[in-house]
Amino acid sequence: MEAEEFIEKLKELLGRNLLEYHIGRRNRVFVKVKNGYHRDVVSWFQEMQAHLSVISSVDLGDELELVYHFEIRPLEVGLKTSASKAKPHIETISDIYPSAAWYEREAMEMMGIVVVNHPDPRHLFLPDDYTEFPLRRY
Amino acid sequence: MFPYRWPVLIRVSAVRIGDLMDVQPFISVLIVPGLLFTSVMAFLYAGMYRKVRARMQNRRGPPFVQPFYDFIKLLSKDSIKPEKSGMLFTWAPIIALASVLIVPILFPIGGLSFAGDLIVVIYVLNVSAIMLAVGGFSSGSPFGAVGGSREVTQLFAYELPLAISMVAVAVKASSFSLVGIAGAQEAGGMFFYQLPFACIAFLSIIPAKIGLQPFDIPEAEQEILGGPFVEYSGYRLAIFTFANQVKYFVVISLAVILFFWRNWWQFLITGFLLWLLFIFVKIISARVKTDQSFVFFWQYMGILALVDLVRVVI
Amino acid sequence: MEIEAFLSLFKKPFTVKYPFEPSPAPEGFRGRTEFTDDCVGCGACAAVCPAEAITVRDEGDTRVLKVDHGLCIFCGTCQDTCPWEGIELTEKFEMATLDKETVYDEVEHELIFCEGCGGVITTRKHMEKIQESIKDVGLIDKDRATIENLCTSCKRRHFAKEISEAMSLGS
Amino acid sequence: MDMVVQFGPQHLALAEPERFKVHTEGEKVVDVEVAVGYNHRGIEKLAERKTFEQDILLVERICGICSMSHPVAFTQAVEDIAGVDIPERANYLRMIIAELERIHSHLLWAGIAAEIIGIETLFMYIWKDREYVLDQLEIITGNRNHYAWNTIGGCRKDITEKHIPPLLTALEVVERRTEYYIDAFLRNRTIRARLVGTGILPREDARKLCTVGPTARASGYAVDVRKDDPHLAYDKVDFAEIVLGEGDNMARAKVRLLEILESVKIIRQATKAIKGLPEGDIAVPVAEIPPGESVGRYEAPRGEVFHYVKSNGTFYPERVKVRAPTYSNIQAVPTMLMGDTLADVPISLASIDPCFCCTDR
Repeated sequence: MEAEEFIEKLKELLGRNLLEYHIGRRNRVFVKVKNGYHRDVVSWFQEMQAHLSVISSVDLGDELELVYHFEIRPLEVGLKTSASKAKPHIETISDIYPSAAWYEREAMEMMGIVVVNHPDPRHLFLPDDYTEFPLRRY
Repeated sequence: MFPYRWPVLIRVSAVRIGDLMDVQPFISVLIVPGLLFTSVMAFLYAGMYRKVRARMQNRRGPPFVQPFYDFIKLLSKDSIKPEKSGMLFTWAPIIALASVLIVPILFPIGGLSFAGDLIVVIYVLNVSAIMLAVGGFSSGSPFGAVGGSREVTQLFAYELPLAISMVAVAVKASSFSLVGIAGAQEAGGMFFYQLPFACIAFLSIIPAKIGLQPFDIPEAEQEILGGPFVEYSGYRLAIFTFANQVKYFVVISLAVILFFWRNWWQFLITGFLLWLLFIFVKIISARVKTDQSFVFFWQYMGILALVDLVRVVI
Repeated sequence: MEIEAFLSLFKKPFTVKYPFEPSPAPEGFRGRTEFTDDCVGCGACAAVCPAEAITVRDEGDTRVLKVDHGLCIFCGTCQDTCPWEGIELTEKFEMATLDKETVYDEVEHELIFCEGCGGVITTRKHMEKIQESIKDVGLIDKDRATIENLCTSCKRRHFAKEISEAMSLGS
Repeated sequence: MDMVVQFGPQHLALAEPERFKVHTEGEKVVDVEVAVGYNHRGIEKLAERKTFEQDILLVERICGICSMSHPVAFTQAVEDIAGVDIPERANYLRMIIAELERIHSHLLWAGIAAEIIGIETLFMYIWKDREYVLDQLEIITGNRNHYAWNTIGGCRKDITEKHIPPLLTALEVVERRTEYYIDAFLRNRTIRARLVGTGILPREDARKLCTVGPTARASGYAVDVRKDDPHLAYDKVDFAEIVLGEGDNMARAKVRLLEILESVKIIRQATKAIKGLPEGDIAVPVAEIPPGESVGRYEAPRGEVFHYVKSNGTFYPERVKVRAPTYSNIQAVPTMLMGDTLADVPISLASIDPCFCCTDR
């Protein structure tokens, strides 16, 4: 499945909620999706047996962003969704991809994103009584 | 040298100071086959073990007397007794060492001997194995407990073929004392070709008895951090390792006496050769699991020993 | 494995008795970082060092460059960056020591000061190298002498004054 | 007797601190709780404080035995952002050192695995032969580990004519010895008794938990970044991707040992290829990094190393996200250990070739 065709399919699936997309070198595709719609995209990926590499968390200043990195051969897709710093609530995808649970736990403790109905929201790397969010920049 | 066959009185004449009183038992307990000789041989065996193992692994290896240095070093270190550990924590190594030291006194190279001393040997070796398990349990750490339980299960595993093969030898030599067995072998030739199956069974038990691969499951360093030894330190650890090293020497020489006996210097040489064989077996085999060792001992070795026992009895 | 184990009993061991027998590092090994005589004290290595192991300090009229081998990660970035091969990674790797002083490698350079404001320009050696590299490029020869020993800010002020005078003369 | 045995932060079988609480009934494992974080050094935060060039050396020191994986992934991500194509020779140079590192890392693992199940001799032999590879690495790059080989836009050093002959002889020795070890692992009965049938990871679980590297390939889940997303010069050399099906400890051992033979083949082809290329043309100057983001992926010895780099136009990265292969493989450990006995726990843990300092960053 080539990048353009993939974007068309996404537009079909999401319509307006596909906020922006960018096709980079070597089949890298970055797609920004409105908060809440990322679960349908992830379940579509799951049907295509995509491989979840990692979930990174980025601090955009006034917003906190989660980037779901999937590998759908031959594409390398970065599915982005963000929430305001005041109310950083993003739905979990650990029921679709079990390995996402740990990545989400890391995002929670490092960036302060609140992942809604996460099975086990304990700290992963940092000590349990550590309250600040080290990876926040602004 | 020591004419072992004749009753104690004659042997005493070879010792001038013996005229005052019967000093022979003190010599055999304290010096020749007793404490001094055994400890020297134990350190030699352990040193050889580490040197040969290193050489076979392309390494230089520590000097031969390294176990002696370790023993002295450990004695100087302070020994920590875990809070949860019982009184047996201190006594287990001491009893283990004591029980293992009794066996060489009965060896037919100038030692004491009496009618059924083979039974004493079996019993005493088991005491030291149980003391290892007791040490593990009383150390209060989960690793010690697991090590202890493994030691006990392994004890049951190899007890069956051990007892059967020993009884086979005793019946063959029609005497339950080591001196008797040695005498029978001297007259009728070594037992290992007359009782091949019992010999194989006995030799396969030795790694389990002294804790060498492939059966050193109780002290599996990688899995349970040395099992019973995990909480020991200082002089307690020194005694325990020394007891273990004495067991190397004792069990190997027991095998030589039961199956390969001709005379006392040939006993020493065969002891070293057999020890080389077991070091070789140790370095080329991995550690098996408890259930595998159980199957190995009860099915294969047990039947082998039984075949020989039946052959001898009929 | 069995045969090899038996045969290696009679072979020489593979291990080297290191402290008693030498075990030299190969040529090109990135070992102890040391300043060479060609160092001019420009401080480029300090700027680029990832571990900030090289410190530059101006004390009085000398500039002291110091490499702290406790921090140094032996990556060779300084060696690659230095335009005059003033710092290099030798093949020495035995750096264990009890004396804290041997953990450093220092070099000192004489500083030259600006006539205008008295501030530090750079080290004398550095200035010589600069002169050497730009002598055929050349400034306008007549001005060379006047601004040769002015620091950058004084030079700027000097040229600004010159230009403003030229403009005021012009108008 | 239901017991909790703690393979605690300090344990002989684990080279690095990580805690596994193993709930057992008798000797059978019932449940495993994994606790990570003992090695967390905040490398991602530190990476935002250093320039791209310095970050390469920082990222190289995340882990001792995969110190070529992180820099390659990181530099490729930055080169994608900068839109730079590095010279052909640089691709080959990076690939040669990467494959040399795969060989010495797999040999390291094989030695540790042998030592954990009790055969110290095999451990000594394997690590003896590993020295040949490490010596070559030391001669070529200047250090046994931490090669400082990459820069943004290419490599910092070159493999000259005189490096190649000793490298090829070392490879011959390694190849002969690896075949001997494969035979030793498969034929020795006591090793088979410990490795076959223990720590089984079914293919379906391997795929669902998105495991990577030899751990996944041994269970039949074919993920290999060298084939899926060809980087460096992997599309110009031919090598086999080793995928087995049993998914037990022996399969993982076989995959790694066979991969060593593949790596030797790759290096031979690469050394032939760089003979034809002009010597010295190893880097392209990169003036500045525009704002943007990209992903660098690399097939490390333990699996896919994943770097997400976001730049903001300055010379300091906005965000560097590092995901080491053990991060996803460690989540498969509980399913692997279920039902095994306590004696199998250390070897099953070691069978994913864990690198906890990579996982915690």
